[in-house]
Amino acid sequence: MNPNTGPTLQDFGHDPLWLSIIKAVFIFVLLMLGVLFGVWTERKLISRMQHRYGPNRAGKFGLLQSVADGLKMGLKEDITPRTVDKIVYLLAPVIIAVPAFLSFSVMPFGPMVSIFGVKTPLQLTDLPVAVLLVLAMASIGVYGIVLAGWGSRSPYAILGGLRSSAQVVSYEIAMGLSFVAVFLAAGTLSTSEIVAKQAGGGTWDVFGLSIPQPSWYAISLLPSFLIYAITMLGETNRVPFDLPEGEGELVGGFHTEYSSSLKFAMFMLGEYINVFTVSGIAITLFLGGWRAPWPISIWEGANTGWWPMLWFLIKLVVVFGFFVWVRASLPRVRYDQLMAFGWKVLIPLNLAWILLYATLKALRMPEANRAFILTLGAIIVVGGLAIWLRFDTLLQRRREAKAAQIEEEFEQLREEPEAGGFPVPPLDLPHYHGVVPARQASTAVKEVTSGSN
Amino acid sequence: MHYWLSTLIGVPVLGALGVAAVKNELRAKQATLAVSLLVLVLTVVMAVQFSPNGDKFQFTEKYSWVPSFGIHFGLGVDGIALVLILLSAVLVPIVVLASWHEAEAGKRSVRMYFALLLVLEAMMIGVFAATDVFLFYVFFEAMLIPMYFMIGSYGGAQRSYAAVKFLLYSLFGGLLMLVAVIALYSIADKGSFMFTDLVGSVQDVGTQKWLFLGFFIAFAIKAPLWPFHTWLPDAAAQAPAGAAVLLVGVLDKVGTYGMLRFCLELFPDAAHYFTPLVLVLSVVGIVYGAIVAIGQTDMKRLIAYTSISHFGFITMGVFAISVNAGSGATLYMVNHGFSTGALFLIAGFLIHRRGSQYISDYGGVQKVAPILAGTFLVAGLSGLALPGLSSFVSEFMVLIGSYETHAVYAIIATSGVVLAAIYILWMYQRTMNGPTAESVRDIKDLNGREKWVVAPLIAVIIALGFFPKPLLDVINPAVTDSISQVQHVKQESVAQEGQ
Amino acid sequence: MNGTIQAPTIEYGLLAPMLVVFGAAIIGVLVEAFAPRYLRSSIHKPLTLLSLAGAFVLTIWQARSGIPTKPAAMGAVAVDGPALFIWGTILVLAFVSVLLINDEGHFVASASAVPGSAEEERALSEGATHTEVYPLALFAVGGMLLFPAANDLLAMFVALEVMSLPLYLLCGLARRRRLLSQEAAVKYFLLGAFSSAFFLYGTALLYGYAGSVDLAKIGASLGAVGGQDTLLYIGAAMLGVGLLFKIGAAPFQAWKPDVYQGSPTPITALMASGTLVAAFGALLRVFWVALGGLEWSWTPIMWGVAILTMVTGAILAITQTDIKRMLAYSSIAHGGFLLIGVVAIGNQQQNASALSALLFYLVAYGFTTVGAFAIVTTVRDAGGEAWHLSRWAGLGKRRPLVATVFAFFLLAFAGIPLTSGFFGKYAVFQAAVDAGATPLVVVGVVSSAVAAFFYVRVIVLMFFSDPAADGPSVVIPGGTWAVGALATLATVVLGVFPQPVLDLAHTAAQSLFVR
Amino acid sequence: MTTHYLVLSALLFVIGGVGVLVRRNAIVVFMCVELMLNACNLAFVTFARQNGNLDGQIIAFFVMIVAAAEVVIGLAIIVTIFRTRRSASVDDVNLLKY
Amino acid sequence: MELYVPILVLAVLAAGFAVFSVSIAPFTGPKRWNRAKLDAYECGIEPTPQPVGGGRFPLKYMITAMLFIVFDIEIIFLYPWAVAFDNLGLFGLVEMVLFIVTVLVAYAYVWRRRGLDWD
Repeated sequence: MNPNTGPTLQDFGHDPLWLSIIKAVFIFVLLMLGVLFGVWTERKLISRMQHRYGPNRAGKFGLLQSVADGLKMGLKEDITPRTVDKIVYLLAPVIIAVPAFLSFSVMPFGPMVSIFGVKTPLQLTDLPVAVLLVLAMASIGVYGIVLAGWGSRSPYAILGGLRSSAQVVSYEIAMGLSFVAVFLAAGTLSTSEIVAKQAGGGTWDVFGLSIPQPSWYAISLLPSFLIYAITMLGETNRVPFDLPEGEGELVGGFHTEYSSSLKFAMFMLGEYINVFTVSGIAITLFLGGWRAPWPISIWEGANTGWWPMLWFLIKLVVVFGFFVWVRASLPRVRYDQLMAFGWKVLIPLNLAWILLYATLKALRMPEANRAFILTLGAIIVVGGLAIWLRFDTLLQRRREAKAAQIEEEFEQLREEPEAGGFPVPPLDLPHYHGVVPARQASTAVKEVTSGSN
Repeated sequence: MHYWLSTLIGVPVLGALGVAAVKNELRAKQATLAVSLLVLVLTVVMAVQFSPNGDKFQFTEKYSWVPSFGIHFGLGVDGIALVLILLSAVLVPIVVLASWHEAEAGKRSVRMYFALLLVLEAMMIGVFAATDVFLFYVFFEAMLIPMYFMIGSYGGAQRSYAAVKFLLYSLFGGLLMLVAVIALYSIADKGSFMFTDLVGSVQDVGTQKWLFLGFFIAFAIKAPLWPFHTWLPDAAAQAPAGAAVLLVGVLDKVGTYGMLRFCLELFPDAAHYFTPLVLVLSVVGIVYGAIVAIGQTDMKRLIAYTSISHFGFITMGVFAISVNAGSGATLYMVNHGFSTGALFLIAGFLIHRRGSQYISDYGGVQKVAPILAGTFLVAGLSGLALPGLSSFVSEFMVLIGSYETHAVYAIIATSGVVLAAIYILWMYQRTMNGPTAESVRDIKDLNGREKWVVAPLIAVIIALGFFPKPLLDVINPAVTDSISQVQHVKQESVAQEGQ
Repeated sequence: MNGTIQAPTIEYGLLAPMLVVFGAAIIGVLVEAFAPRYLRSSIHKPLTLLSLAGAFVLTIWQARSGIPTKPAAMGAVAVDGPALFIWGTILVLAFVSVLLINDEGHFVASASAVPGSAEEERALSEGATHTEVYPLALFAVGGMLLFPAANDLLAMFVALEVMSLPLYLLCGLARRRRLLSQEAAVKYFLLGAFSSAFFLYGTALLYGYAGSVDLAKIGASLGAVGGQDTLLYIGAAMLGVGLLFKIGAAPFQAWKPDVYQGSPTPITALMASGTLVAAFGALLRVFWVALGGLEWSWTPIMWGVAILTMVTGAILAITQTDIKRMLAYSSIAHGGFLLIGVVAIGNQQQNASALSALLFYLVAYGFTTVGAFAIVTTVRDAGGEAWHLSRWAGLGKRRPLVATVFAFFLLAFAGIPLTSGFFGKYAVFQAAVDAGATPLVVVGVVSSAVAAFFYVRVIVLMFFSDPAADGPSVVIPGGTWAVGALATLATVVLGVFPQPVLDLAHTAAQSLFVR
Repeated sequence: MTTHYLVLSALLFVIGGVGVLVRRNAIVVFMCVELMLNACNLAFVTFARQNGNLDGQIIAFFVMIVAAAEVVIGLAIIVTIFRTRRSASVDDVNLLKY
Repeated sequence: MELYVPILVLAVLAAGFAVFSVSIAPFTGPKRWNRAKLDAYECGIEPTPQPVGGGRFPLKYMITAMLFIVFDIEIIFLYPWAVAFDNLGLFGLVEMVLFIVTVLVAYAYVWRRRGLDWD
């Protein structure tokens, strides 16, 4: 490996406490600002995509819009419905927010730099199991969702909570599986080392001229990357997978009862930070981390000093932009489609891809017994195909049966509309022109109608 | 190598299978009779070849059965076993003949009854012929099953109760014996269960006492020694007459035989140590059995209690440790088999006619059925040991023999004889003499078949009464041999006291 | 640090029997998934039977081709003499039980349907069946194979669960008396999970004590490690609790009658035979290999447990009116008798004889009990099996053969000579006497006399009492018939010519457990 | 150091055990069992640290799987009986008398 | 250990912030009592009374949860394998193929039994 591959595990755990604190505060601030900026970016971008102006009143380009929103939230009345389970209700936002922050602690921003004379990597910390930490934090976030729904004690909230947790866990599996290939390639779970592994891909020497080999796992492990890209949308409840707040069917989902104020702000915060987190993971695991992309990387100093943080942030913005782009372009999927996609497409594809990649890797081993491996692979492929065919035919049959049944029902309905007990108004019904019933006017309750101040 | 004994065991078993297979009931009965007679003939032929002063065990056979436990299928007979095998071989055909219509009573399978009978015979011969302690145990236990079914399926009103009681008592005793057998084996550590290998293998007296108890209790239950007797009256009273004969006549002898064969020879010291106890029990048994018998109102129960009293004599004879008593006891086993057998059978005929077991229902049978009454009297007199009838000889020998060694017990035991006279004669008087009761006015006398049943019994009783010598010749050496050990021990202890 | 990992090796050949069974189970699941409903059972039956038979053949072949002297699969599994013998036994018993399972009418049409509900009616009318039974049974059998062969506590724990979990489910699948069946499942599950938690904590403590879960290593460290005896003792005790629960030894026997009564009779047969055998194999391995050096500490306790088990089983059985409950208690009592053999530990050669005695006993008992349950399935009322004892009255007259065979099995349980049960008891008792456990043997004898009482009671009922007017009918499907015949044959042969099997057990036990 | 963890795991185990014995709701009982299993896991990991080998942690993995399998099966059984009885109390599970 | 210290620092920071803002909320805003406001929101209709400790919800979610457990556990095993793959080599490949195939079989079973369908 070339010398400037950046820090490895050995470089961590030597920081003095004050340095850790500095780094932590830095990350904290970065994320807070990121959220403010992110909200603005999103609204601005999406409105542009929809030929609108978007926020443009508060500050230049409406840059202060989100600040204003934040203040407003702080100053709004804090409503705690009386039916809720107080403790859980108050706990939920915290549980959602905190782990969102924590995932960022293993995010590598750059190589070794010296801060106040201490040589230290641009990364809060790194673990042998760094990626597991991220997944763990994601799972803890799910608790927040469930508890929020559960504590609210309202049907919408509970349903929303269950739904979104079901969704998140389902996509978490696909996500976790999509990492496996990366670990196969990198041979480690430590983020910094994974970044290091993506340093130089080496070159193909074809006819004398050397073509740089793609070093990003996004390219060499394309399937994993694509799957991850999808799952990160599902994981963060973003469009097209934002079922939990599917305003259409269940109002605000799990945070229906967190109507206003800072508690709601926590959910917003958590959501956005999660977006940053998954983007960061995408960058670190697939997009070469803080390393400069190809054209820039030709310049020697690109991957040294503080520069890499720039590259990292740029990449972050780009990925975030991708989120917004998707939101602008894709409609929301139906819940059953969502689950079916997660369980029936992503997971099997993932496993198949893992097996395939592992087989290839084994084939590349020096002492590998190729014949054996190939036969093994062949057997699996054939078996898989056989099962899949059988499966397909069965599904086909089932689909046809269902279609036939529906068709037959329609036939029946055309025969006599009353079938199935649905009240069908007679065609000659006199149309109702809204005459106000008499006892509407007398609502003499002295209450301040909400929102009028 | 000869196969006398295995043939004697094998023939009835095969016969049983055949009988069970035959569809026609009459054929089955005839087949059974034929088989049992064949066995009898074979036994007699074998018996005449037996040389009284030859080896201890003759006609020995020995096949390895379960080597890893050192179990052999070892057969062989000495005098004692021989006469007992003879006894059973003689009794079975008689019983077959006697219970010709026995099984029709309940709507149960007749063939099964006779098949069980044959199986039982095989087991009885086997148990006497076994020279391998383990094999003995196996027969000892297996013998219960056919008898259990005979009582339970073909017996009287209380049959299942009686059957279960009988089975559980014997089973329990058997299991205790099993423990003793195992312990014996592992102490002897000869890797074999053959009797001859085990004799004298246990030296430590303490151990001997425990093992002795293990065996003795089993046998005491089997040969109903007071206070282990309570199952006998029920079983004997509920069993069909034929089964009752075999039960009291042969099965119980296994107990006394076992005491004589195993308790005395394997554990001489323990036997010597326990002699007083056993004698007390026997004497109590004699008196108790007799007195209770007097009080009975049920004929079969009465006979059963008389047997308890007689078994008292036998055990006393066994444990009196003198050749006379020993031989007497052995002879007594045979005689008791015949006389009690006769009593049961004839009582059975009577009950079969009248349909009641209660003495009070009878009276003056003598007039309507003289032969029946006469034979009943003979059998009864033999039971109370009238001189000239078989039991007299044996009972006399037992008393003489025990008088030599333990005078006191002998004297007390003599009272049993007197009591015996009371219960037999009184029963006879109540049933046969006096005015003829309405209920028995029109009962028939013995018919041909029944005569054929009774005749041989009476004949044997009288014959043995006058001429027991051949049997004694066979018995004496064997008994002498088997009590010699204990005598030896006894002399030692006497000598020690003498110093 | 990655460099230090060495690729482990696995002797697939040695584990072949187990692998065959598990593989068949997995194929079974595939069949469940993809075969059309009407084909499933006709695929499952041959598949299951063939796999079991194949596994048996493989086991025999291994025993022929020499018993390995060191544990396989990196010391996780020990395929030694006893293990092979037990494998053979379990496979045969499982085969027989599967024959029982094959016969119709034991299993619920649709487990998820609420009893008495419309959907259940529909399922019944459609003739739906849960063919999942076969894969489940195969998984259970696989677990049974691994359980006694496991050479470290982790493998043993996994095996324990693999064995138990399918059984929990199978318990709840009885076609008749659904509520009872479901209750049995719940009880079995809750208690089973409870006990396995104990087993696990015991494992943890022993791991803490010895620094390894490998039985041999634990055994080796007994003397070596000092100062942590509390860990050792508590751990051993908890381990014991877990194992004793599985064999249903008092005071952990409470589940047995309920489960045996509630679950479908073929499954009961499988549990009563296979699980018992497997559990005893494991018990022996743990207590002889790992805790052998601790003998003086656990023997007295084991004495107590054995006595308690025998007495409880024998006495409580007397009061039972449900045939299956009675058999359950009798199996508890038999567990007690087997425990006598476990206690009969001593020098090398003594251990070998005790072990061979146990192995023989297990074979004998296994066959007899399967046969007994097979008979139980044949005697049927309108509402399924005629479970109440009073219904059996006079069976001897209605169906002499069935009654005779059943009586024969009962006599074998009671240990009457010329039946397999007798030599089994005898062998164990003798081993115990050699090891100086005579008092235990006396207790065993007494309690088996007591036990004989209720066996005899059933015989009395069948033969000496008159049949009821509307007595149960006797239906003997082919499979059940074969099972009955086989079990009878085994009981007779083992009772009259036990020598061959004894030799087999002896040779199997000679090498004892590998360490 | 590690003793604290051991004490904790012992406590968890005991709590679980007591819960199994005293609680009436099948699901709660079942959760108590799971608690016991997790107590075991804690013990394993602690001992792994104490003995300085990784076995304990690996075992913990396996225990997790087993626990998962148990959860699946247990809940299935309990739900079935719940649908039958409309109650998950073990007291209502009383057809089987001793 | 000290690898985790920074995480702890960040955690304290984040938790502090979250708790602060949640607890400050009631004081920053105005208070205007309104019964409708304090009801659970159900589009204006009378809120359905919720049983204490949450009501019952579709079994479906339980099944999903179980499937999640199963596959999550599978992932637990995949990660170490992936990391150590180079050392395990062919053995690792074979074992993992067996493992994944087994899981897939169960997966197919669930699929065919409509365990993955949402009505």
